[in-house]
Amino acid sequence: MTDKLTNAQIAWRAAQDIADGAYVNLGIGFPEMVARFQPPGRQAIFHTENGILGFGEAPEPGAEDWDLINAGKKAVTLKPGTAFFHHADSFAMVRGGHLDVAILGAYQVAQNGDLANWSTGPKGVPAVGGAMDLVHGAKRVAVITDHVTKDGKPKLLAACTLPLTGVGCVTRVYTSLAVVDIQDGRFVLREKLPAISLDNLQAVTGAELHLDGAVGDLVVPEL
Amino acid sequence: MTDKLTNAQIAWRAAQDIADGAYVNLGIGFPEMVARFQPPGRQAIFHTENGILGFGEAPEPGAEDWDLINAGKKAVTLKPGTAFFHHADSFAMVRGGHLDVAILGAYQVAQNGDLANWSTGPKGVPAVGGAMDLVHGAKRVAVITDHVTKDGKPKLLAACTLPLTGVGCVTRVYTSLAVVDIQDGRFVLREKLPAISLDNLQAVTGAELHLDGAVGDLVVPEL
Amino acid sequence: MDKRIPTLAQAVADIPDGATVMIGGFGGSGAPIELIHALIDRYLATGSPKNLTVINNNAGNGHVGIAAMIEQGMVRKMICSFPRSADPKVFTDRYLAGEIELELVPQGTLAERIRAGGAGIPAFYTPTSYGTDLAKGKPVAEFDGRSYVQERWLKADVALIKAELGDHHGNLTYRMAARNFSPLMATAAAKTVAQVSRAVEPGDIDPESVITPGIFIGGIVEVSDPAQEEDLNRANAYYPKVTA
Amino acid sequence: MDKRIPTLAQAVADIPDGATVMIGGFGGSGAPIELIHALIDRYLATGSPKNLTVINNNAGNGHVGIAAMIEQGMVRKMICSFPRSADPKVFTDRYLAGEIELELVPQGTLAERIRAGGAGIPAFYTPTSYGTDLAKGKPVAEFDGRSYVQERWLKADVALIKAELGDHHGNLTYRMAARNFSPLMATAAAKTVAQVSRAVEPGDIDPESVITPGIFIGGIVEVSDPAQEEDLNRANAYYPKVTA
Repeated sequence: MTDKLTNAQIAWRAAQDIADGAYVNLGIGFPEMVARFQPPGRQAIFHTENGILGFGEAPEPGAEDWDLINAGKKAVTLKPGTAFFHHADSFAMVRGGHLDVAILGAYQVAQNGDLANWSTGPKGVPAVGGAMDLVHGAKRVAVITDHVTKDGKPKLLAACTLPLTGVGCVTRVYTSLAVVDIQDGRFVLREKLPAISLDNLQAVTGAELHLDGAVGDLVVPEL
Repeated sequence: MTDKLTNAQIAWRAAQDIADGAYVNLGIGFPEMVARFQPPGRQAIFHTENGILGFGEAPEPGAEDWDLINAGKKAVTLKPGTAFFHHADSFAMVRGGHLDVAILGAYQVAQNGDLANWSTGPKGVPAVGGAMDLVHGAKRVAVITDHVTKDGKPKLLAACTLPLTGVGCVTRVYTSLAVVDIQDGRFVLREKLPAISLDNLQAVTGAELHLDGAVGDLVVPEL
Repeated sequence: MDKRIPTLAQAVADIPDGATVMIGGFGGSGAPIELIHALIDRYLATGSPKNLTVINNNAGNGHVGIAAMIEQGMVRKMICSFPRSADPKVFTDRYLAGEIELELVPQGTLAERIRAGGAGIPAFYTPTSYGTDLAKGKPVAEFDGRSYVQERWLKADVALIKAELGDHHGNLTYRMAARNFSPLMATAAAKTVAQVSRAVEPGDIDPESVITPGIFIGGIVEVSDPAQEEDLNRANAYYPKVTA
Repeated sequence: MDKRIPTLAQAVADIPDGATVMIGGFGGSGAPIELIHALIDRYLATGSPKNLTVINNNAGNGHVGIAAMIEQGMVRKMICSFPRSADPKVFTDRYLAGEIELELVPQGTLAERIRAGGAGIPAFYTPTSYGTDLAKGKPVAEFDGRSYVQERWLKADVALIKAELGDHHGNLTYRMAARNFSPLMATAAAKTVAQVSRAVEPGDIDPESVITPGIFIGGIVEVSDPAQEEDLNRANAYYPKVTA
């Protein structure tokens, strides 16, 4: 039995919750992977902060057009129905609540929905990009993340200790071990890997996992 | 000698102060007439609140396209270099100070630059349109008006008595008798009709006319 | 994804009593006459929707479009900048009789409040109306030595707009000055329905020329050869048609 | 009316020391490389302009464009949302050495502040950054039970942008996602100069497709076949060219 999902598997799981026709923004890096796993028969429309709605996958290497990039500065392609717009209109879509889902990475998520994903502290060059806008814009803000940090510390916490990206903004967390909703200031466990016991899951989680009905099995394909 | 300019002559005089290449908004009604009198060799670009920059004159009767109208809902025409935009962008041009000149009508103008041109009091249906935006947008806000009301009362006053359109916004007034600047809270007389004496002009003006150098002759063609 | 709605009746079927409805157009240019008349048909058949708050630059002209809505008694309140024009007799009579409410907003402020509603900006400061009756009761603040009025966003339950091309994703173009408030209203309503002169396939509109991206559009309904309010009024048209 | 400027050198001739300069582009897309390099040429020849405040989403990459401006020591301060990316070594080194100032602004707030500057809106409220370190010291207010941060407009002395078509009146179109901040910056600077891939006659751009109306443009300079920052960096380019 799998004892930990790969990033691709976490992304796959998150993709299952995206409805046909949803308008979706995927954060730079790992979250971009979610686009690959749209269930058959569903077509989400992807938004990127730098002014494109409805773009397609990456082009073949060598076929890049560097005026046609996503927020991660990676080349993308056109699809029928694409629209271009400027940055103020792009963030009007975000801040105005027009996106159905935003999926972001996280350093830490707190049980009240606070998110920390832009700064690990005062060292180095700070950079925030569009994350602080995205967490206040989409109807649903989800996080995909390893359940713990590289050195095994919980990322799901009673309260964030790193600088916040947004207050009370996250509603669901897809981790390498579980699917956790944030409701009324509490973590509510929805799914967990069959391989991990509830006690062991709680032990690597920094705040109490509440139950609200049955906990489903987190089952994903080999990826 | 002319003892009072016609509306066309007032409009002509105002048009002489519009530089080549200026971006200009003309208020609904009488101010629209200014466009007819651009001096030879100069070409102003006209803006209308409802989203056109660079439109041309009225079409022949019968050739109107009712999607191509100005803020007064009169049909206009396209010219090379016209641009269309929505209302928020249109008023960004206004409020953002991008227009060189706005020329408006007036019920009353005060010596501190206050303008009253939208309401004659609580009776009837109030309507304001874009006037309150225009008076705060253009680099230069000028008024064209009869020097007095229909019953002979001054329109240039120490203080407006009608509801204000804007505070301290007008910088020049072109009347049927004179050209008056507003500087440091005072009316400064720049030009007057040769036919009227300074005393008689002062008698139909509701606040002191100050002099700052020579007063020019207000000379306009027959129109 | 296909946002086409087969009929005008379906396009306006779910607007409830008491709704706030933004209606595109500046005078007659951009007025979605067919959508408005479909809404009147529904009201005449069912008694709903009534008690509407309508947001439009004007307050209707003649006896068609918004004027006809007012004439039928569907409208409780107008939010507009210029309810006075060539023939707004219907509104004027109701207003002077105290039968309809009016919130008068400077035109640029009206546009900006709608944009703010769509862009998630709950309030902003503008120089417009400072020191005037229309600023009464509103917070003022000074920035860099100049005084400004605080204005709030405007949102709506529904926006009814008129566009030129609309693809199945809801991407829209407009026709000349018929654009006016419609791209803003499309962003500020919970649901926006656009009547389009031509419904086209995704890809038929140049992505550079899309004015309203489909994310803002709930549905499109094709109305080829739409009526112009100005033409109707010049022909003294009434809606519904007065029969002898 | 003819807003064409014959040479890049003339296009950047009047930017003074200490100026605030908005520069279009998101990463390399839309970066007006030739205008920036003309400004560097002027600095190398005359020692001006220096002590610039540069507003751009990023802080340059590699050793061309904004990175080259920083490398030459022309920039006192950056206002941007994301100064960290693939190879922003030049900025990073200067920043960590305390030789350049940084004002970090969330990307949507940066865009909206620039739009506000162009639209005459001195301040607005946004949910973005509420409760975070980036809101420290800023006024907050509650609207409809939710908390918001007050942000101020951003204006500049000059904007340097890259467009696709530009007519002699200054009407512009852009190319795909190279549009990004440029239409906003064009409105918020006292003077905007656009390098255009093709200068055309008034009337050659469909009035429906104009993205930046000419009222916002001070001058256009034609740069056909402009460089892409991304291509330059993949070729390890330096500006000015390093000679052996």
